[in-house]
Amino acid sequence: MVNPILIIGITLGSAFLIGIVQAFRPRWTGWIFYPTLVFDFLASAVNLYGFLSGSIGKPIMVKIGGFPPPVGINLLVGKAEAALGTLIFAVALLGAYHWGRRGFPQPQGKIMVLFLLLALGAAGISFTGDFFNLFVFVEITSIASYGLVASSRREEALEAAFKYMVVGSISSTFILLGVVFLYKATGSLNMLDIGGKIAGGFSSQVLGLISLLILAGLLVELEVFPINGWALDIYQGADPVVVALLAGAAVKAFYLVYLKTASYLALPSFFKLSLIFGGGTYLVSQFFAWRQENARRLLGYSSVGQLGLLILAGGLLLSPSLPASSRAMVLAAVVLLILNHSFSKSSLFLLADNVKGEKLEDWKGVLSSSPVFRFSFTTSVFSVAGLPPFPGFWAKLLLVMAAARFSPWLVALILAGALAEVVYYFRFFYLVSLGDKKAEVGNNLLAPLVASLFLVGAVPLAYKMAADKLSLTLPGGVLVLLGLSLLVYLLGFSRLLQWLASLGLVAYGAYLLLPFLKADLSGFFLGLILAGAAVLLLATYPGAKNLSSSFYPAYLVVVFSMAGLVLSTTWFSLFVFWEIMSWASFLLINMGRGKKAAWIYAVLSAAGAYAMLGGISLLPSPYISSVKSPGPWLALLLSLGFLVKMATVPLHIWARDAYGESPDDFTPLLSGIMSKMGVFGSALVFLYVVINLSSRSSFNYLLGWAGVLTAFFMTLLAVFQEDLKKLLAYSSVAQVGYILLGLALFTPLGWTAALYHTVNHFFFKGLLFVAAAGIVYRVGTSYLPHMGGLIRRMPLTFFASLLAVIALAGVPPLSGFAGKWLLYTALIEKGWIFIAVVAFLASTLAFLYSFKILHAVFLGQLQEENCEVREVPIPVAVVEIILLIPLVVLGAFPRLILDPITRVLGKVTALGIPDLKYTKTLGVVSRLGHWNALFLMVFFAGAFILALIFFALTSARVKLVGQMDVGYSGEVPRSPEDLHFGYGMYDHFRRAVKWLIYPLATRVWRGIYEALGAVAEMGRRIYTGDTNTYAAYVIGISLLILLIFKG
Amino acid sequence: MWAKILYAFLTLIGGIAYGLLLGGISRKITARMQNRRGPTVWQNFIDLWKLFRKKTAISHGVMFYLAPMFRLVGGAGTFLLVPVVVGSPYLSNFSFGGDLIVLMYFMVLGCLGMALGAAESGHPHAPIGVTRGLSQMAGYELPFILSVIVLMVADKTATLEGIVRAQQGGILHWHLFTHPFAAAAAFISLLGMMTSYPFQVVLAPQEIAVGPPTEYSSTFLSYMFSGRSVFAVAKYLLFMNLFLGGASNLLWAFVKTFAIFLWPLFITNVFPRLRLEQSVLFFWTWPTFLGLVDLLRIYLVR
Amino acid sequence: MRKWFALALLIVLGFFLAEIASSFPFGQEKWGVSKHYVDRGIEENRGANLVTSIVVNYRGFDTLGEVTVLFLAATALAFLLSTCRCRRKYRRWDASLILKTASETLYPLLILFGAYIFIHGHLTPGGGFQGGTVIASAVMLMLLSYFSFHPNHRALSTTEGLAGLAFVLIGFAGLVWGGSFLANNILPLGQWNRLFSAGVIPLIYVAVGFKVGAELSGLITDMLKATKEEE
Amino acid sequence: MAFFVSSILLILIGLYAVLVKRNIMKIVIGLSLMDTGVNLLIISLGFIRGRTAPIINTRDLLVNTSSKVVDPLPQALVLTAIVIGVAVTAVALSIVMLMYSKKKTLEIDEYKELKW
Amino acid sequence: MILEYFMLFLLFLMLALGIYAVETRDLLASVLAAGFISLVASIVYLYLQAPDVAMTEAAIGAGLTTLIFIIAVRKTERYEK
Repeated sequence: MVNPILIIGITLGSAFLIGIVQAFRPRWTGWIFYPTLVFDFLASAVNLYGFLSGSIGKPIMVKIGGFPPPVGINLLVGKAEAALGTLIFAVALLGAYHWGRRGFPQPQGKIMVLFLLLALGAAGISFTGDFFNLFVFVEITSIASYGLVASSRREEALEAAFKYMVVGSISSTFILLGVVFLYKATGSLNMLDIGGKIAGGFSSQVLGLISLLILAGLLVELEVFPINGWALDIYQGADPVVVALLAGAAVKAFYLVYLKTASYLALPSFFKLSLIFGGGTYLVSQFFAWRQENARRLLGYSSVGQLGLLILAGGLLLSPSLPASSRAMVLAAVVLLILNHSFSKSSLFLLADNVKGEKLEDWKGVLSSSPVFRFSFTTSVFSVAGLPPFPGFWAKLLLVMAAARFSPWLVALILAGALAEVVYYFRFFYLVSLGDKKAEVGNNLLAPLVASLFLVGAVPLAYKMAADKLSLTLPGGVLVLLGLSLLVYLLGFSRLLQWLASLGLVAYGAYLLLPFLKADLSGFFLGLILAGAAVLLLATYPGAKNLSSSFYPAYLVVVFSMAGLVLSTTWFSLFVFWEIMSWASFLLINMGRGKKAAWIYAVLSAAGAYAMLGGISLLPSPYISSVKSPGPWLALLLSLGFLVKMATVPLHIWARDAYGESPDDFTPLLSGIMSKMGVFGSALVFLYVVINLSSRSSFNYLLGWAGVLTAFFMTLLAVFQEDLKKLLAYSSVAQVGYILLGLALFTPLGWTAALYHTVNHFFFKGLLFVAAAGIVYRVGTSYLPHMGGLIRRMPLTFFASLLAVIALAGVPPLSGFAGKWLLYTALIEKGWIFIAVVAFLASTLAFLYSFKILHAVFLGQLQEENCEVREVPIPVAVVEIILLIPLVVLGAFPRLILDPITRVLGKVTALGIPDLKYTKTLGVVSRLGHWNALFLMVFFAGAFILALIFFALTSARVKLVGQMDVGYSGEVPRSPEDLHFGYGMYDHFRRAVKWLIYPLATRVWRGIYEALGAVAEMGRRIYTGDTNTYAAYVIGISLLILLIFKG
Repeated sequence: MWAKILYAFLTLIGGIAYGLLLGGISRKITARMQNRRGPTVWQNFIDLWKLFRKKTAISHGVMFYLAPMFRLVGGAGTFLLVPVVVGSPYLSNFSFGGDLIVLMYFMVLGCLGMALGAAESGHPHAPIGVTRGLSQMAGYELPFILSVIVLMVADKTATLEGIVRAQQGGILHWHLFTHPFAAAAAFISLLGMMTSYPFQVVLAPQEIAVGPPTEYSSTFLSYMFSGRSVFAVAKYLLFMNLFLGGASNLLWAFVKTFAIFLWPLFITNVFPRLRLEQSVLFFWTWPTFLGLVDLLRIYLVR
Repeated sequence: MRKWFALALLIVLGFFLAEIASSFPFGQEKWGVSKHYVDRGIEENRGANLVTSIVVNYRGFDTLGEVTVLFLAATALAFLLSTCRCRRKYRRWDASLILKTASETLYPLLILFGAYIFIHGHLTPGGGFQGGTVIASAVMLMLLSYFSFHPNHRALSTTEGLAGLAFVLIGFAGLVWGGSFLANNILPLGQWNRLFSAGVIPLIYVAVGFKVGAELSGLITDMLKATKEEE
Repeated sequence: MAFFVSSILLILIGLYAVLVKRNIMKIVIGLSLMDTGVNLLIISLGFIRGRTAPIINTRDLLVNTSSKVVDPLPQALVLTAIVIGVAVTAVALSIVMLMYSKKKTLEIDEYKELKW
Repeated sequence: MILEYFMLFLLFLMLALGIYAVETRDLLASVLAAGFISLVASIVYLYLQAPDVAMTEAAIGAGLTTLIFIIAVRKTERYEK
């Protein structure tokens, strides 16, 4: 145990000493400065360790002057204080190191004194047990902050310092007045003493007002809305190091003392006060950051918002009606939030110090500038935005779960704020990753790196805390695999090695997860994931491609998080992996051409995921098991996230560009397997939630319509798409729409259709996307009008694509038909005839784009610039062949998949097995009809070969002519361009249906975003930048607090 | 089994011949209505023979080469999946191979193959024709599907045999009369299927020189030609089975299919041609509406 | 508009403050913890001036903070103004003879007076802060009189730092020998109302006096001399 | 009572300057006035009618002191508050001087770069 | 009694000076008025039996604060616009 007074005394002494040294040997000041900070840090850490290990049992009470508490001042250092002290000095050390490397402003001894005393003041604020002493430390912190904020001597910094000074003076006046009044009322200044008196029944009619006066003063320092304009100005204007220290450390001390004060003064209305101001600040700030173009101010809004969340959590803690288990959860959440915010924000602000400009556009290209920068930035942004596995995620999870016991509206508020946060952080991320050129970035990156490593290092701790409180278990094998996946990043010097390692890892994963490959729903999807990933990974053979070094790690993370997802036994676990999968896929998509698409994807994913989390928070048990009498809202909330991944209308707007512009090597996985995770999730929702819904049939019918409309509209859009990958994207989404329709039927046959299609869609769409990747790699474009005639250059790919397209169109002899047949049979059996009509029509429309794929790429005239194009690379060709086989085999023997599905459905007792019989002549027999796959295949192949032989034998000499040799109205065409019909192929049809393809959803979503953005823009005007106004806000809000909560 | 194949093969030959004959008749009737003498009704046979005997055939590539086979097999396959006389061991073809859903998808195969071959020819008119054809398909499929679903739901079966059996017991049990709106919708979409006027823009003989098969000649064309003929007969048979109660013997089959054949023929000679978007929109309005009427009825009655 | 709005806000605030204040009747007896200071202060500290006892001993930690605040302010000011290109209003010549003479006469007297104040902090009203300020005012007088007068910066800093260190060290001495930080039992408490009494209180107040004097002198000097402009 | 009222009024006058005046020097003056008001209020709160200052320099004060002197604690607190006030004022003024040296004006309207 | 009236007068004087300090456009006058308020306040403190505070207020509030204000005003502008 280290006496906390040593920390304060020695720091003060050092500060005075620095003052002397500065006068004689300014250079030597650092020899006092750094060791002092190190000592402070170590001393706090020792105490914290003491508390955590249990060697220090009760809080350390330091009686200054030897007087017992009410008489003398005392310091009271418990677990929280020790932790906060450690945090403060850790952040201070980072900041000091960073500043020192950059060079302190001269005279440096003075700035060191300010820096040291700011950290000391913050520590003192948290240590002290006396209200007036609190005021003194508040003033120390404030004055040091004024000086430090102004220290860069830039105009903005001075302006910010002045505003802070004005507002801070008012706030400390409130605190001072409150403290003195408190003394008058209770006769004491000691926190414990007063707390004891109040708990012991002491009351006074003005006690409420007095407490509120103090709390209002503290709330100003806690930057609650709308009295936080000054704070935002500081974040924007001050030196980033100072900001890191303020946001990372000093504010947290105010937070702690706010909580302590509120709990000592214990007025019943405090928790409402905190909830309202915390929640309001949180939501409003996250929202206001949307259109912020200044990076530092954006981070400022984020900080303020995080602080709001903390205050909200504090409100929960103060609430008398919070059950004990939830209290533990909130406490853990608060710890994690503080940890998360301190380090991520320090990291981000110190990174900002390395970037030349302040505007978001000045940040363009910084990610490619240095791997350290990229790592720190990504880690910090992900953590602060609350993505797993970083501490911020667990904090949010815990908080949401605790808030759910309190009020669903609180959950909604937290999640709405979290979503808004994701919106602008990912916007930030995508803007930063824009641009090809590298930005010039400073090399002062060690401190941010260390801060972000702290975040990474805190992951196990955070996980453990959350797991304890939520009785959460994640499949251990998957965690190991995820960890190993990240290690692949270290092989970043060679893509080939990464590729090999990835293949090995997938193989290892398959070996590790082999016991889970059972005939149930999880096993079914697990098999798909592992087999599919292995095959598709093969096709990503790096060759001479320009792959990012994080491609393979992210790819593997997606794969293994999917594995974890399907193996989840609790909703939490499912959500965790869902989120991991989402961000990893975001990263992958962001590596492609469509950065903005990646952003939209991330935003919608997050919206869906948070809706899901909201739903989970309403569940009585975290285990994935039958939910008794759920409401329709619950079902909707739970399925929303899955619907987003399936890009169901109207949540489809991300799909086209995200698929179309993601890296070509990732798209097969995205379409073939990842979109199926939505299917898996929806299946769970249907099985465990929807099944007990009183309005089940209408809910299902609604989802059925959603599915079929997705199929219809996406097919229609695919018809008019001029980009190969985007066309396939639409097609993919449409097919998943069929799958959703099958699930929504909720009959054994419908599910059979859905599951069959799930697998089969992987085969043909995986094949098509792999082929597309090969084509794009060779041709250099995905734009259909620039292709054509490639059959001559890539016959194998053409053949593979041909079969895949036939399967896609669902034309009989190949595997695609089975899904269609099952689906229509199921639809008509169920009596959803209107949906059946639309589904039929949609699949008719699919023929249109099927032809387009084949024609525009492979047929017609070969363009001159493509004359030298070679067949796709060998790995791609191999994968094409591998994926071809099931298309044909399943076409003849659908039972190869139907039987396992039947077994899987046998496990799903709620559903039963499909009513299908298998006879030799009629093939598969349903109640409605029959279909003999083998016969059709044999018949078709036989007839075809017979006709071919006959033709070959009987026909005259066949002469192969050149591609330009056509009967073209007697003219001799000059170039292939004249003859190729590859653009606007369905313009005539478009004229008929243009009213159907109006981009309504995109317009609506964009409209909503723009409208919200405009509101945010308007709302931000509340921060006029005017000092008088800010002061008026402070007075006004304080009065409001006094008026409303005095009771 | 082998006997079955033999019977089917014979029926197929008959079907092709019948199809060619109907084509000739149609040309004759059209000519007469336009006050021409027109070719003889056997003209199609002559054409076919002539094409088949041509010495040299020009090919543009593999798909171009294979497409006629696709076309023929597709047409023949469709034909063979439709029973000529339900219940007859000789004339029910391979209808065990699949139900109506199978049939409807199988119908596409030949068209798709032909389209691919045509597209490989490198002649711009070919894909233009194909896209028009496919778009038109999107048009007429909607009313057709509507009426088919009406029948499937009404009869609770998806097999043609089942549908035919449901129509036994007198002319008034024909679906033509029990589901008149659906039948009307289907018959209107038949016009589109047969690419007859006013929905003939797919082939557009004047402007784009018979559309998809524009580059085909000689033996290739003869295959296409046969495929097309048998495909048409398959459609007539399908309609017969769906709406006219099927056929109890071969004679009835001839009579009923001939009647169905006459329907587009007359329309063809009366109406002008529609542009493609006009035809699509036409199909998506009136016939769809008719189909919906019956579907709604079924839905509500059920 | 702004004016009326502000007035409205302030009136409400005034009412709140008045409501709180009026619940404590003016001039009425209401003891809290300070009853202990009043009743046992002499016994525990022997300092005649109870305010000083409280400031330096009972709540000596606050005073340490207070000293730090002042130190901080002086540091911040010195730091900020070290590069300030403020407008030069400070004349470059000395003041009139009368002022100069008076200043020269008063200068040592004032310093002496200041020292007196803080040395007697535990006996009479006043203490380190007041004494320090008086010393600073002496320096100020000289600064006003003589353009060229420049207090030795290093000396000021050293005094300031050493005095601060002394305060902290006294505190630590209490911790080491007296059991707690700033404990007033390491020196004999002496007799009530004597100069050498009250244990460490006078020592601390002397340190504070030196520190405040040096700090404020430095502060004034920094402000006055914040004219690095070329001109 | 008059002490309370006038000290609160003094606080309000200072705050009024902070809220309304468009000159940054005036705002600092307002803050300083507010400080004075607060200090006065605190001392008034500690005052007990008819008592003497808490300086025990006569022997009769040694016994039963608490019925003879005013409350010393608020005075101690104010002592601290005054020093802190001057510290804040000094820093504020240095910031003001720096601000003035940059823009050559004290008008608050010129210092609204940071907003929204 | 007279003392109390005198105190009332002083309080009134303080408020009047306060208003003057806030409202006058001459910053130097304003600063001096503020310093005068402190001086008056220190007299009031004496009445309130707080000699320590009175001394401090006189030395620091009235003296030092006013001084640094004056320096600051001299280094910037004297008149408010």
